[in-house]
Amino acid sequence: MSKNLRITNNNFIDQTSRISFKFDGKTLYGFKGDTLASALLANNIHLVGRSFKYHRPRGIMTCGSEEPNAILQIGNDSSMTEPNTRATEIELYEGLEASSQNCWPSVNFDIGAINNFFSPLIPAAFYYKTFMWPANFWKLYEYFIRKSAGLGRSPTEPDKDIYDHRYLHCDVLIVGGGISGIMAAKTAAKNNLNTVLIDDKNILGGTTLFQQNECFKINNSYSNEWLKKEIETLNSFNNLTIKTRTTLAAYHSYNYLLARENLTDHLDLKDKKDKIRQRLWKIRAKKVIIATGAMERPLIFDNNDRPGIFLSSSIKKYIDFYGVKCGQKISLFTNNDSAYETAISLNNRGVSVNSVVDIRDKTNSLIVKQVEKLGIKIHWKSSVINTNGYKKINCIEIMKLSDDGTAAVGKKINEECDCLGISGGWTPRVHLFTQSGGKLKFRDEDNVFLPDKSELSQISIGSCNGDFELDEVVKNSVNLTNKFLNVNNNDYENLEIIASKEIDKKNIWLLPSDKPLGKTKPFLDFQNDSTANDIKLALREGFKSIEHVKRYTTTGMATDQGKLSNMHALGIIAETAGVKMGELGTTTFRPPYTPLTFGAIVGRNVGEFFDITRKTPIHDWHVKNKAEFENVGQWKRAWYYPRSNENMHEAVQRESKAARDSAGILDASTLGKIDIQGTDASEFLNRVYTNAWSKLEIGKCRYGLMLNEDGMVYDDGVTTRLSENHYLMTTTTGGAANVLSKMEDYLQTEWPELDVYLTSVTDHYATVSICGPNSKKILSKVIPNLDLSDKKFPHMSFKNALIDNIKCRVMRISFTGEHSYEINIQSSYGKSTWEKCIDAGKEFNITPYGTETMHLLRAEKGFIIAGQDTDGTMTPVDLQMDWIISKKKYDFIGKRSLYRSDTIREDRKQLVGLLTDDPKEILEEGAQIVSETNKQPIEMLGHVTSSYFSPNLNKSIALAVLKNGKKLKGQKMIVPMKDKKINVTVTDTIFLDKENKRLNA
Amino acid sequence: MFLINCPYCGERDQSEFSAGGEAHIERPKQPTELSDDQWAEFLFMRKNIKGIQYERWNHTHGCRKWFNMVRDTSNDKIHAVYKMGEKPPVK
Amino acid sequence: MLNYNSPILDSKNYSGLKISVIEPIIKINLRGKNRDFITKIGKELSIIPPTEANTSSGNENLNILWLSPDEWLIYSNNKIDFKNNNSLEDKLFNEISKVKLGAVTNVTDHWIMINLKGEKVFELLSGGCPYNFNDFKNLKGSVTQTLVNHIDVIIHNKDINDLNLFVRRSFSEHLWSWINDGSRFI
Amino acid sequence: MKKYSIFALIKNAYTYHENWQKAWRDPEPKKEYDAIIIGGGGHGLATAFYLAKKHSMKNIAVVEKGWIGGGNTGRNTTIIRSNYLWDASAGLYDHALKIWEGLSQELNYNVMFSQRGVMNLAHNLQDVRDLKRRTHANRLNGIDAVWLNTNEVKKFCPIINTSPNIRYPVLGGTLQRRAGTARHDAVAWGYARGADAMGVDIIQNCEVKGIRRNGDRVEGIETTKGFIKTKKIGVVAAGHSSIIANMVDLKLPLESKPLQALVSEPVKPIIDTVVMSNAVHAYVSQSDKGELVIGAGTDAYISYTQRGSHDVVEGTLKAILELYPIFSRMKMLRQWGGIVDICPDASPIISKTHIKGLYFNCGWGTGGFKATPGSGDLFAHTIANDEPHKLNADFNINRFVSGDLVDEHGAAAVAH
Repeated sequence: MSKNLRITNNNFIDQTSRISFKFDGKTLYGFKGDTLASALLANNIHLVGRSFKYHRPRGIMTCGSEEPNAILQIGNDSSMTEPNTRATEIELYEGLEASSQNCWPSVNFDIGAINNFFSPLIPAAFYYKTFMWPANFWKLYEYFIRKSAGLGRSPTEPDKDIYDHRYLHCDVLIVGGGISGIMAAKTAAKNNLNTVLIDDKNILGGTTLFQQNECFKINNSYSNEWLKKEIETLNSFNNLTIKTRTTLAAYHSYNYLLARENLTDHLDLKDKKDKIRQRLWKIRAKKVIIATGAMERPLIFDNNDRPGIFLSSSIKKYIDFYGVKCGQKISLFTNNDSAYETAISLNNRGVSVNSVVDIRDKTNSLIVKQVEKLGIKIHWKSSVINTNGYKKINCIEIMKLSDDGTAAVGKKINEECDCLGISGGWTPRVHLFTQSGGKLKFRDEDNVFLPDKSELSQISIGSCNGDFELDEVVKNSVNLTNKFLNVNNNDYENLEIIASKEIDKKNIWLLPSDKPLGKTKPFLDFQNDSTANDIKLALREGFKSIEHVKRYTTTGMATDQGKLSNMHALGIIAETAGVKMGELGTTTFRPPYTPLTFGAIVGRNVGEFFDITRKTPIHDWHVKNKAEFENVGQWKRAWYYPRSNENMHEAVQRESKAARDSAGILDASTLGKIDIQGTDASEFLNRVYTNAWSKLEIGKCRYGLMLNEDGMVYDDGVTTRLSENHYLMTTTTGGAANVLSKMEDYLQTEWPELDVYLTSVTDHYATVSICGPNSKKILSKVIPNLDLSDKKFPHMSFKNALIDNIKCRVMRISFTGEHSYEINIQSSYGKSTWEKCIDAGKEFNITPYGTETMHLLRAEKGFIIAGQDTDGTMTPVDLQMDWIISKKKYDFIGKRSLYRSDTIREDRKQLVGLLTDDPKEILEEGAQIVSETNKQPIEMLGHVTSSYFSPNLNKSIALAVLKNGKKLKGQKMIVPMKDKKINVTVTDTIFLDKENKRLNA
Repeated sequence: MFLINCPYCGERDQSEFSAGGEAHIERPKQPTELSDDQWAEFLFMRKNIKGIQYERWNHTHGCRKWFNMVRDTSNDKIHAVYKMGEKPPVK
Repeated sequence: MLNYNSPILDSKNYSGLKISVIEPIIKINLRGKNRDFITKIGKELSIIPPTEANTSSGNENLNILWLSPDEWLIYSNNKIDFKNNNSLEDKLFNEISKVKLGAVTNVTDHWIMINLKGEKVFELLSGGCPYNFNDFKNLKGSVTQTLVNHIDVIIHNKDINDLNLFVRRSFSEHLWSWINDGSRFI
Repeated sequence: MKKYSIFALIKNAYTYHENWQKAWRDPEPKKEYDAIIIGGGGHGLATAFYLAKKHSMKNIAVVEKGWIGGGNTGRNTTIIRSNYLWDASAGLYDHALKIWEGLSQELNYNVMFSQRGVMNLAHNLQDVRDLKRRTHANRLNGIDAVWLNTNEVKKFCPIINTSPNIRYPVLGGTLQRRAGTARHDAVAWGYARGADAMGVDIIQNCEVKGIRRNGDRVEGIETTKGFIKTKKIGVVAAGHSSIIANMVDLKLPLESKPLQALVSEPVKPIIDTVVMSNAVHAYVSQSDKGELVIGAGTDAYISYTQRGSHDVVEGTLKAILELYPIFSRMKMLRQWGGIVDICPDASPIISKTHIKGLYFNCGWGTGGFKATPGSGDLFAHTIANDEPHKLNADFNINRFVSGDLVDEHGAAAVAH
């Protein structure tokens, strides 16, 4: 702060609390209340970055979210560093470390600046026209292009910060806490509406907050003083929520809005830990009031990008709010009255203003007169045509404008300065309005797009609605708000307002130069380095639509999303093409309004909460017994239970053998279970399954196959008839939700006449499945009073039973081909029942087995797994399950599709078994099957769907789908692998116990 | 995110619902009588309207009821909801 | 002997929030469409199932929550011992399902009931629930089915800042963990 | 057409780039054309280009409602690959990939086809089976896809979180090295410039309002610029295909749904390949400019608004952070939506119709960009000969009647 750039009497900066921070490794100091930008400026640091393409030196240009140049890397920690952060938005905190981006070795000496000398060679979109030779060199070119592109660096370690979400429902949401927003908030709150006011700054008040100027008074007070009192009154409302440091990021249809609240970004480094960094508010508002204000426009002239060139209103904010002088000898360049406010502020603070260059012929508004009174020189009907100074502006060149404004004429005046404020008028922030689907209209008089029609319940008030004069802002905001909320707040009637009114307007999108256009660099998009010349080049080359020009020149596609450049791009296009600006349309403003952290969008849905984890009632036992788990949908299922040093193969071999030799036990609780009741339950099953159900006896179970309407297998499972009108259906684990939803769909929409009720009971029951030759003995120990004789309790039947006085259902069904039982008991007793079975089975070496063994055992029997052996292209006939298609039923879901010309072909891919010639060779699931490998192209006939080494058969077995497979039994085929060919023979799908003797063993 | 007025539960966030495609495509009562072409018409062919569309929605995470909606697919504006079996409101 | 097991055992206290699992209690799903069904339930339980959406009815023993025009959830206020008590399910099954008036399904262990109490309950839920509680919170007895952290739940507004939340058992540990995680930030 | 090259750039630098030729003309429609392509996206422009180049049909027009390349061409995440499961798809997409490999030179326009490899990750056992199945099929079809185990995945793209402790650990993946990305705008502009140079009229801001037909054949199109006569109409209108079809009472097996994508702010190179994950639904690459390009999923409802729901974006970024937790502090710069026309079997239609002279090229769903050159070439063949090329014969409309679908859900479901 050597140069004494800080004003001492200031209300907003706490000059008693000094904050140290680092910029490019150098330790500097600022105060509480500073932004990084204001602190840098107070340290006389202007050069903060290099531009994207030409690596030109760039300085801080604005004081808000539209900043194109001062985007810095914050933090050095590999997990917490943040690229592309706007110095104008980040509040200074103790420990902040910032560094320049896109320059090497340093921002002061950047090798990449050599690009500036090549700039004639690399106009907009040059890359489409070159780098094509030699053809295979693009990779190399691209390597260098990529290296030089990009801005900051991504973190390389996981983020340690926490993010959060909140839903918020309110009557009225007001976006923007400037004078309009504050009046609207008070109006809404006073009328008992549940109101939320958000603002992206750390305090409310907008620009009026520091507007202390004789030309702008309300009820005889400076406008800032009047507003301050208004803000104080807001505290009295319980129904008003105020959120500062909260940026409205996206405005979606149905008044669904996303706002990001910054909670720790402003805190000292040591205070940030273990707190939520940012919170995303998901807001559903009945009504939305947009009061987002306006942005100042730059002016477009040769070399308008040098460090030290600011938007004039930013210079005003730096001096009035932050107490920082952007320079000692400041020149201003304008086409409207705003720069005069800056001149007065500077003058009041003792900063000398060289002159105001104004493109207008002359104007006599109150504020201009006041500036004249102060003795500040005004160059009327003049333009800055060039600037000088490499790393900081040191001089401007001024010339008179011709009458039509297209040429610079007369003598060139050089004016020394260390700062230039430019003002090209104001652009209402209509971004949110258009994001929400609103249509814009164009006001010719001052070249602004304004909110027009919207389908949503919303209004825009204040300068974002095109009101730029204080009296109009107040009057119109109040009226619009009252009308919109259908209330009558008369607090703001009869306010006495003094406001300097702008009388004359003039606009030139591209200011003339004394040089040919081709030799100038009038920047439009500062960050992407696109100039007015680039726009004109695009137009010459036939790119007409604004979207084409934007994409061809990349104007408006930088991290500021064209906030500063869009209007001028449109203006220059319209001017060049000779069309009216209003007719040209705008580009679409897409969300987010300002870049939104991924972490905030994701919230707490990371790590453990990335996705739901579902667990069975027996889960803890599996964990305790060292099971490995498989993800099946959201479920965790026990996959296998390795003992000591067993690998998966060894464990599965042991489990599989035990299940067939003596007894195995499986947790089948994840299967979908649907309780079906109603007088038409049987008819319903007839329609959803391929087979017939009406004649199923009470107490019996039946396997069913469900198709999609396109005839392809969808799901399968066993359904049990519990009583006349009562069934329990089981589905696959992954299919449970979809099957229920599909059946509800048919019931409610196609067959409402059926008296059927479906209720999911998946979670109510734990399912313990015990199988193997000793399963009966084990069950008889668990449920001693149940008659387990084949006669009383045959295969495919069920019994109600009690275990320790708890009701359960026991099904004698088998997915392994072994004699087996499934006990369905309410989940609270699932684990205990399981343990009881394990205890009872100890003497029979009962072995818990997981899904892998289950898959192996069923494959030995040729049972399919929907989703593994089927892939949405298999019909029941393809699966060689013709028997399950009822010939008698008139209709069922998918039936008609089975008779289409392609589905009835006999040479479709069909399910078969495969045996490798070498019984030790295990096929890879997914491997393709061919009949010969010598002919090109190789015709693929099918693929392996399931493959295992069967310990019970002591050979490898596989299921596969094979073209015309039914007729190819006994034939030799080849499974060609990358490094070898495996010879196989086509077989039946059932490898073990074809006669089903084991079921009753 | 739409705000959908479930005819049974009232206004709810879109995330509670799932979309079920074009409405009023009745499943043929006698599919076996249909030619392959006619069956394909039912199975796959859709109007895919840009403009006012009648469509099915399910309040999946609420009352689990299916209902119909009239929505303009060109701007996503929902014009009406009505229960299954009820007559669609006239355009 | 079979032992009772709940996936969540403890209860937790946070500032402005107490969460606890209240089990075992009975839960029964009711389905029915016609007036006879309603009358019969009313007679059997001395509580009329509510026909107004998003509401409930009840007495000191039982609550009936509206789930859809033809679906209700009954739950008991008091903990019970399953080994000696299946009477309610049996009674209703016999009086409703058996006589074709509708459907009665025992869903006791399909759901886990978590009680959320304290002035911060709605703030907690707003962390992952899109439902608008503004009216709900003032209406004692109101019911909603919605999503919390992408998980289906039924929420019963028992009393001011006193909610019973039902979550499917297999999801319950996950939701419990999420609630506890969220409680750090309210 | 004046050739683009570094020498042309140097030469033009002397005249401040004042003398570049227009990339394409801006003609008024003629009264009649030999063929009209409806839709000036990549596929439509490529069709016109190949009609002119390979089938000597120079009197043709491309009519575009808005501006060329403004639909899905300019809204996609530019992934190009050909590792599809079925022979028909592999044939189609690899045909396209082969054209991509020489496209910049063919068009004399740098489309920046960057063969940085595409990886598809497996997160569960069925994923592993499906991806291995595809890899085997690819190998036998001459497509360069290989299976990588988890360590190899990590080695190829070190920033992926391959910890076994994440919710859905990476169990392996496939890699196609010839696959990659390209510059989407350049594809549309390059084809437009090439077609224009051969005489094709590219007519922008011209909306088709109707199709005039005489009995079972087409006669021309009614447009906002008047009636234009033609005997052959190729419709390449993507999300708007059904609207054109409805003009001749044709129903298509299509639904048009919102598909969203987003980019981050640009950063220095951090990921130098394309990674796709079906199960965890995240796919990401980095553009030459440095932006992370991230594709989100489709919404389930029909919409022509070019917007989708926020939940989809949130779900996608959630998956991105699961696989790349280092990106948590990156910022979303821009999000947008396209309208994708989806077929029930997730495969396209490149087909004649029962109306003579009317051809449809649609149903590309979420993954049409990669096929652009091949699609244009084959559609041009189909239009010129009134018969499909053998590579697109399976992609006829009639497959929805016969049931002979090309079901690529496994390979394409959310994949793009």
